[in-house]
Order: sequence, then structure tokens, then C-alpha cells
Amino acid sequence: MTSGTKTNTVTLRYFAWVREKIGFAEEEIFLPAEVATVAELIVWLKTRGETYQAAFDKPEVVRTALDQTHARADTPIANAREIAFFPPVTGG
Amino acid sequence: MTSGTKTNTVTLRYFAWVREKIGFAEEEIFLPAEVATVAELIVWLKTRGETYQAAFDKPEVVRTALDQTHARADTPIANAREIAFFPPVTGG
Amino acid sequence: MSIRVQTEDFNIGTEIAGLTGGRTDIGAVVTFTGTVRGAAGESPITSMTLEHYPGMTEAELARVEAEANDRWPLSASLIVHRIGELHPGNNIVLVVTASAHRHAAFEAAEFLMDYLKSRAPFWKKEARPDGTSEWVDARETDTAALQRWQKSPSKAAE
Amino acid sequence: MSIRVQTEDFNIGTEIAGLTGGRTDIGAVVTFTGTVRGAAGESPITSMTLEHYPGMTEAELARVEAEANDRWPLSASLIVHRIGELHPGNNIVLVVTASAHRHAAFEAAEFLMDYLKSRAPFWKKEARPDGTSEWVDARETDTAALQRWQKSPSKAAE
Repeated sequence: MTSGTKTNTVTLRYFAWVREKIGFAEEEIFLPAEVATVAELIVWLKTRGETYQAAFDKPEVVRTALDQTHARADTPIANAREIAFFPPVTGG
Repeated sequence: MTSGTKTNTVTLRYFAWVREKIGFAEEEIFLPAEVATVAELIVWLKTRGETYQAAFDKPEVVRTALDQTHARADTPIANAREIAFFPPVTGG
Repeated sequence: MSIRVQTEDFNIGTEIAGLTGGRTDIGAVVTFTGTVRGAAGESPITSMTLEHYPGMTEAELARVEAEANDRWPLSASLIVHRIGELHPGNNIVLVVTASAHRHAAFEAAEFLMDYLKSRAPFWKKEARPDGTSEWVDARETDTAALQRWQKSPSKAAE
Repeated sequence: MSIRVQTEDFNIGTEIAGLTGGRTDIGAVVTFTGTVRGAAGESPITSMTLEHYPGMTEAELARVEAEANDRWPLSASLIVHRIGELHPGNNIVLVVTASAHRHAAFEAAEFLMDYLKSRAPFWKKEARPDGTSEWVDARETDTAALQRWQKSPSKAAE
């Protein structure tokens, strides 16, 4: 693997209503080389079908974690192994 | 009893180190007619002996309650039945 | 709304259950427990004796609790204060506040403790290992703690 | 410093005893208990199901607890959060903070709850008597509650 050709496998995880709209809790994907940030990943996921379009209909509402740490839309995905999408948290 | 001649009997109560300096917890006194406020009562009590002088050596430190309600030095004694003297409180 | 002054210890779980048991309108319960520390600054203490002013204590605590209930929408509240001889590690005071929302419960509990510490007629005497004992001095910081409640009923709204 | 995520209930008295038992350096213990209310606004609820993100939950709670310990001189702290199906009146979350002095214990407990509510990956779904269920919306006020901690570590010092 040479730098510049990203073909990382990453695990995507979905929680709460994001999970319900996608239809499953977890999947493995090959991250396309042109996807560098969280926002770009969401744009790419929405090309994959209606369930993704429904889940990310209002992408500003969906929260993201990279390797179990909160991230923002402009956070670079870099070498994250696990990327999670979920609604604003409501515990406590 | 005509108004202007106050000869009320009041109960004085002492707590914590005020009680220890006075030497007892409670006494009944006839309130002299010229004693109208808490500050005046303290001045009068200090004429009654060394133990009172010791207890009220720094009268600004001693707190007062009239009929179980916090009072200040300039509070009129009026018809209070029970007057208590004690240090600043330290509960909790 | 309940107040007790007692020599015996209290059980926090039992007190909470007594306030909230069977209710479903409460979303937040805050408790504060004050305990006897084994040292006052550098000096170890062997015991602490709490004196109070029977009658006025209950009246002041009731006033303080009524004031908290005026300021915050409390579902329930409780103040228990012990008197007599206590030892390091023992409980001294318990305040419990319950409300639909957490900020009301937190603020009311802090308010009750700040007011109790500055207005309720309790006095502590600490006994030292050498056999001497001394009345605890009131702390300036406790009076300062009161002042922040005089501006606004809600810190969360600041 | 301790964190647990569990389906079973907790006992507040037992948890406090576990943190403070045998210690004489603690003067103040604050607990916060969050419970399931029987109604969300006007709508009654029959149960509430809590989902979480295993792994990240524990990591976030540990970060939040470490941050509280950096800000206040805590003697001990504990966060317990339940998951799974809960019913009105049931406990959801317990935060316990212990310190030599009361303001540190109060502020740290409030801070832990504010951060937990905005950062720990838990989600609530409420079931209604008609058989429908709905994910709870995050509240703006919880985000606002966080902001006051960004100015100063101590409200008492303001």
C-alpha cells in the first residue's frame, strides 16, 4: 500500500434512529480514496441508496465518532478503524 | 401596667461558648425600662459582673435571637419573651 | 417538605425511598451528606459535639426549606441534622431535594446547605487527642456563599 | 474514580458506603439520581429503553470523570448508568462525588451530569400506552448547561 491510495477497510456503526433508518447496526466498507472528512463520507454514503438518504437527510443533526471519540463534519478520517453515526445523545 | 413603664420578665438563653462564659444556660430577668434594643441589653448585662463582661467582651461577635428569630444589635426588644445569645452558627 | 433534628444516624437510601417511593413525577434527586472529618486543618480530632437551640432550629430550618420551595419547583425535600457526640466518619447532616429537572434539585440542595450553615442555630465543639476541646469558628466563606443567592434564583439562567 | 454501565438497579446507600467507608478525610458527599418520569410533557409513557455505544460510553465517562478530577479536589467519584428497558419511577443514572468541602462536591456532581448528558453516547426511546414509541429529542438546554463550565472552574469564586 502506497500513501495516496487509501483503500482502508473501516467499520461503520449506527445507533438509535440512525440505525433504524439504515436498517442494520454495523457494516464494513472500503473507504474510497476521495473521502477525506466526515462530511465527505456522509455525501458518499448518501449515494448508496434510499435508507442512507433517509438517515442522513439532515446531516447536521447526525453526530459522528471516530474510533469512539466525538468528531465534527470537517474532522479528517485519517486512519480511523471505526466510524459511528448517531443522533444527539439523550442519556442521564 | 401602663405603657411607658416596661417591667417585662424575659427569659435569657445562652448557647455554646457564650453559655460557658456566663456559667449557665438560662435565666429570667426583669427588663429595665431604659433597655430598648439588643445593643442596650448587652450594655446593661455587662454591668452585672465579670462573667457577662467576658461573654460580651466583643459584642459584635455575639449573635442574638428574639423569640427564636435572628435579630440585630439595633432590633427593638419590644415584647420579646425569650432572648438568646450565641456565637456565629457552625452546623451543617 | 420535612425536617428532623436527631441524635441517631440516618440512612440515605431509606430517606430517598421515603420521599420518592411510588412517585413518577420526579426526574432528579440530589442528596448532600455532611460528615465529620478526622482533622481540622492540621489538628486531629477525636470527637465532635453538636449543640443546638431546640425550637429555633426547627423554625429556622422550616423557614429555609419554605424559601427553597418558593424559589424552585421542588417535588419533595428533606433536612435531617444530627446533634450530640459524633466521631470522624460519622454523618452530620443530610439534605435531599427532588424535582422534575436536575438544575432545580441541584440548586435547591446547595441553597439549603448554604442557608443552613449560616442561619440554623447549631454549634460544633471539637475534642482533641490531648483532652482539650474547642468551639469551631464560623467560616467567612460560609457567609460569602450566601450572597450569591441574593441576586438571582437560578444560576443556570445567568 | 469509578464507572459502570449496567442493566441492574443500583443502591445509593451501598454505593456511598463503598466510596467513603472507613475514610475520615471526606466532609461532603453529593449524589445525583436521575429517574424515569411517567410522562414526557403531556404524554404518558409506559417504558423507556436505553441504548448505548459500548466502549465509547465507558471512554467518554472516564474522560468526563478525569476532567472533573482535574478541576476539583475530589476524594472519590462514581458514575453508574443503566441501560435496557426501564419503567416510570426506575433509576437511570447515579453520580456520586466526595470531597473535603461541599462546594467542590456540588459543582463536580453538576458538571458530571451536564457533561454526561451532552457527551456520553446514550439514547432513550419512550414507549407510549398506544403501542407507539419514539426516540427522545436532545434538549437545547442541556447544551446551554455545558457552556457555563467553560468560563471558570468555580461558580463559588465568581
